[in-house]
Amino acid sequence: GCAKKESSAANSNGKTKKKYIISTDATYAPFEYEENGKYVGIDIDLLDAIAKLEGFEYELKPMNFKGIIPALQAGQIDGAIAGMSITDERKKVLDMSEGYYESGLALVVKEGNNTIKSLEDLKGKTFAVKKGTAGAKFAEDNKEKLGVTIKYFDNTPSMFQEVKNGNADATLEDYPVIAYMIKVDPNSGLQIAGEKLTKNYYGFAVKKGQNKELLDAFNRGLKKLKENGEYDRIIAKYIKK
Amino acid sequence: MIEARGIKKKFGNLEVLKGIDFNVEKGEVLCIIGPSGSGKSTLLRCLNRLEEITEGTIKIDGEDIHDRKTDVNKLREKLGMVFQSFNLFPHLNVLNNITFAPVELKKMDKKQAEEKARYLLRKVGLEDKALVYPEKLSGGQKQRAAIARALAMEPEIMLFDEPTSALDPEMVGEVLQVMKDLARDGMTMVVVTHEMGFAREVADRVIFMDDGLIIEEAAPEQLFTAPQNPRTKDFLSKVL
Amino acid sequence: MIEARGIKKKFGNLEVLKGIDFNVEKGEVLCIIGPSGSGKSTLLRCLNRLEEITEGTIKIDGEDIHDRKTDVNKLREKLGMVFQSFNLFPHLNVLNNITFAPVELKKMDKKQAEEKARYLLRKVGLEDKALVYPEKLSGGQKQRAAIARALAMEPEIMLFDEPTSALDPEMVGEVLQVMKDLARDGMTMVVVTHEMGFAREVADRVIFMDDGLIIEEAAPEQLFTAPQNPRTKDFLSKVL
Amino acid sequence: MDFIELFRESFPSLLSGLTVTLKITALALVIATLLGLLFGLMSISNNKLLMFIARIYVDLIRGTPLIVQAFFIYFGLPTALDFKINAFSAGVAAVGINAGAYMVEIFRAGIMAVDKGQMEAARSLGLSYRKSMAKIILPQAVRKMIPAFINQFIISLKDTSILSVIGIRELTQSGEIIIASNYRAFETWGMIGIMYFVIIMLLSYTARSLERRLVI
Amino acid sequence: MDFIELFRESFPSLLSGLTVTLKITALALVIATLLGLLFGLMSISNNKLLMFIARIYVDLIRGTPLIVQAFFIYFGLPTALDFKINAFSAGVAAVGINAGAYMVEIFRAGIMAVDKGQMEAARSLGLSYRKSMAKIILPQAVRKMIPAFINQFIISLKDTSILSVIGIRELTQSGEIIIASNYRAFETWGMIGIMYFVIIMLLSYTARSLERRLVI
Ligand SMILES: Nc1ncnc2c1ncn2[C@@H]1O[C@H](COP(=O)(O)OP(=O)(O)OP(=O)(O)O)[C@@H](O)[C@H]1O
Ligand SMILES: Nc1ncnc2c1ncn2[C@@H]1O[C@H](COP(=O)(O)OP(=O)(O)OP(=O)(O)O)[C@@H](O)[C@H]1O
Ligand SMILES: [Mg+2]
Ligand SMILES: [Mg+2]
Repeated sequence: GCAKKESSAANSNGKTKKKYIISTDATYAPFEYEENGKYVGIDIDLLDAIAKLEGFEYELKPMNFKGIIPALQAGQIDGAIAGMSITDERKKVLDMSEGYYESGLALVVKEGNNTIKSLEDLKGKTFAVKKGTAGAKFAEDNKEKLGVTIKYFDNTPSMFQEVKNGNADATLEDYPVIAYMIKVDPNSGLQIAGEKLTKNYYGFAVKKGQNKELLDAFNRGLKKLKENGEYDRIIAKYIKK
Repeated sequence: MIEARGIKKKFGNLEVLKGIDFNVEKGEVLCIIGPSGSGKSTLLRCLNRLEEITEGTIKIDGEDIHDRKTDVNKLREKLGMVFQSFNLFPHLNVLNNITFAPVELKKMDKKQAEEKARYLLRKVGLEDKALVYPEKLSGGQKQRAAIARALAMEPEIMLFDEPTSALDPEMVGEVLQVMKDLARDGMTMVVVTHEMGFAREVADRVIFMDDGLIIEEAAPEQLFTAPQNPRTKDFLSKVL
Repeated sequence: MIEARGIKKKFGNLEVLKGIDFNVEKGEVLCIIGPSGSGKSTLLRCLNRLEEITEGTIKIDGEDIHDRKTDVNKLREKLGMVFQSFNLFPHLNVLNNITFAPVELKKMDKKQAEEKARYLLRKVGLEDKALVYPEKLSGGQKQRAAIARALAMEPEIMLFDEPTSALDPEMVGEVLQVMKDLARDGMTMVVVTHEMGFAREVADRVIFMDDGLIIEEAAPEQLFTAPQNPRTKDFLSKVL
Repeated sequence: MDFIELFRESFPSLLSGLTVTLKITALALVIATLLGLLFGLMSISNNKLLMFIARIYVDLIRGTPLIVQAFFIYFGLPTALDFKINAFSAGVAAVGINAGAYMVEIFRAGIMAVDKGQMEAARSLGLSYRKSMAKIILPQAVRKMIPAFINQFIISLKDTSILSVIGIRELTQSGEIIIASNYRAFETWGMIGIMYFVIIMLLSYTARSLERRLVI
Repeated sequence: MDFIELFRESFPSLLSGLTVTLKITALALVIATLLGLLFGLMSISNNKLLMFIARIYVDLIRGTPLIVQAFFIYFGLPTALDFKINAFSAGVAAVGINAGAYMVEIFRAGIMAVDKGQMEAARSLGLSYRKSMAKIILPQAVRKMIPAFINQFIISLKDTSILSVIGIRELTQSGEIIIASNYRAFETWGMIGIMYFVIIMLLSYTARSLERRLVI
């Protein structure tokens, strides 16, 4: 759509900085969330640093996660950085960057529940997952094998509450997200069971076949950040090892 | 039979009845006339406690009806009421309109109640309309059915509130005829009406009300031909 | 002035007017009587095209009013209409009810229209009610205001559809008086009414309708004292 | 993947979502009708306290979003009172209590639309208030309520989609799950739209013909 | 973190969400009123085609969920017709067009509730249909419509929360963002509930007093 036209118009006039509309979720700490009225988080800081390095401007447009991919497809936004795992399904409709963060799924249970330590302990139990996430995909893939029931939720707080209230036995959440939460919220009532279950990467996304320039800029910038140590500084700011 | 003493009725600050006394004897027909807003309907409605009175007493067969101990539903079984706007139950056919209360209240069996209803319908000239719904009836037919409905409870007294005011003129006669027949059969009746001809012909006594008070009370012949009070004269000059 | 020939009117399959002919001369008062449902209102409403006719012609001042070329709004300015249910505009006070149409349509200036309205209100005896809203008026006052509203457009003909049927009996007289005054001033009037006294006193001619047809047409004295048709006789026996 | 295939793959899942939606809506409306009747009668009673309680119920429920109510019933109450409720029951309760508040007003309007003379006539015959209400007023009121009731049915049907926040997999939620795995938002939303549309049209046409037949 | 602090921190953000909610609702209702008036008049006209168009609009919009409509306006239309629309405008349009369909019925009911005699009296005086409608019928209809209009206002106010899917940060979405950073779901939802409640109560009491003053 028009987003493309706008950026190509800027292209022919090499001097003006290109301005992109980039979407994020805003409900996904520590990658993107709000603090004192400003959007912060790993994704936001990375994007900002890369934009400075690569010389483009962006307008941040937080939206409900389930609107992001349709918005990309419709050309309402140029790119998205929202803790979005790189998967084969997504790569069918989106072009995604190199992975910028290694993530993976953690098994989360109610605090004090020490009967569940690994996947095998979950036979016949109930999973709460957030729809459209890698966790949901993982649960679906293991549904048959483990004989679990899956309950889908709209947002993370409901999903966690479900486990706290004992209506579901476990939930799956991206490891860094849940680790962060348990750390900052002493009343979370949740704990991580066992080790990381999977390994995957978050990527920056643009509409398939469009905005290659932006995608390239992201990849280039990311590489520079990793080289100059800025990347580690940003991660350390949010996740203290 | 009815003995009303010092009845006052207020709606909020508005005093609508300002001290009314009257009697009705068994078998008597009492007509109440008077200008709009004078309190005729309110007075009638106090008799079966559709309105509570503010002061005074009303005794029916010696029983103080506005007493706390009086069972208002039992009282109302004794008093049949006919409204200006008929108020037939639109979701029941004519027969069921009539049998509904007897079956519910007198525990009459359905069959017996229907026989009774058909007898009453014959009496008011509606035997062929038993299974028809009210909306299909003309105004005059509706009012006759409403009278039959009230009679089905075998009331001792019938109250009529302008029973012909909502009717087309050519239907007034048929309803008045039914009322005349009732009076002839000895029913005790209190009738609020604008039909001076009827009052003159059927009433034993006529009361003229204005502004919440009984202004004049007399036999019809006297009240219509030689009204004593100037307000009665003025009213009669307008409506006759 | 009005010349109606072979008027038929159907609502769907129901033929309500079955072929009506009549004339009204300038300055004449024509009363239409007849039982409920006989088509009196429908006939009156055809005269100002509130209903379209199915067959026939109606000419007013020689102009075929149901013609496509006739401007229906211009036509209606010539014809004042008074309804049974008054139909005053509840959101306007009496004065504005009266001035509304002249100001909108005759481009009369507000001031002049108000003077006119006050003159008319005096004529119908409501000079003190100019700034009152309709809900505060009694039925008789409402109807007199409605007559003043119709007169404000200076119609050549006034149509009345049972103007006193919705009134309490003691208010009938005041409205009929206004209508009598109008007739005396030479207004051409067509009046559907159940007030036989009025018809007798004021009408130049009376039409008796039944079942969509004119059954009898005569001077009032003749029609009321010596009706020719048995249906007329029967109707009159019920309402007189 | 062409549309036919997409349809074949997602239809069973959407259909089961639709079934959940319809089940919840139907049960919720039974509750709503009972609540509406109860509080509706309270709101027209002469007892100030009963009137006040009914007023509070209506104001409180109409004044807050369904999503908050659903959270409260599913997560809040069980935590506070230490009991367990399954999502389906909580969903039915939330939608039912929510629609109930609107039903109060619908019942009230329906009863008030019955001519006052009907109650007076019934009482004059010696019938008790309760019997007059049950056998004379309500049968007439119910007929007048049909259009408003159907409106509420439609609203509740759509509101059910909010229950995805407590993990109920109704029609909208089923659709979103499908979209989350195949990213075919437009076609899938299209199918969902049509399903809602068909149900709602069926409802509103049945209602209209019912209304015509019942006009007495 | 105690509640006072939580309140102090999240209140400004919730308030700005509320402002967005109110802005969208207000603008949308202006659109809805215009659409409702236009299609409402069409639906009572004698022209079968106009009636049919109005019927289609009402059925189609009432028959599909707002979320589908919002997606369509924000994502679908711009792609199909190749233009760009910002989320705020799309949100206003979606809620406006949605509420418009209900407003059609509200206008229709309001106009039909005005006594037929009013139109006849106006026409009899020689006023055109248009003028009679504008100056005689509508002023009376509008008064009768107040309760239904306020109901719609409340519904649209709450419906606005659905617009988070197209990235609008209204009250509910603000709340979710806050919860995502402080994990205090109950207190935050409580505050949101109260904010909705206060606005809705203000609305409905203003409406009731307005209604009382306008009863003519
Ligand atoms: N429920 C009520 N609340 C307040 N005022 C009332 C009520 N019922 C009647 N009134 C007032 O009481 C007065 C008497 O009314 P009532 O109906 O008894 O008069 P009426 O003589 O029957 O008149 P009409 O001939 O018009 O029927 C009127 O001023 C009326 O406005
Ligand atoms: N708009 C309409 N649609 C269908 N039928 C109608 C309509 N208006 C009137 N009718 C029918 O036409 C017939 C004549 O009605 P009309 O109102 O002209 O009678 P009327 O003589 O004025 O009676 P009344 O004395 O009761 O006013 C009646 O059977 C009536 O039901
Ligand atoms: Mg009365
Ligand atoms: Mg008529």
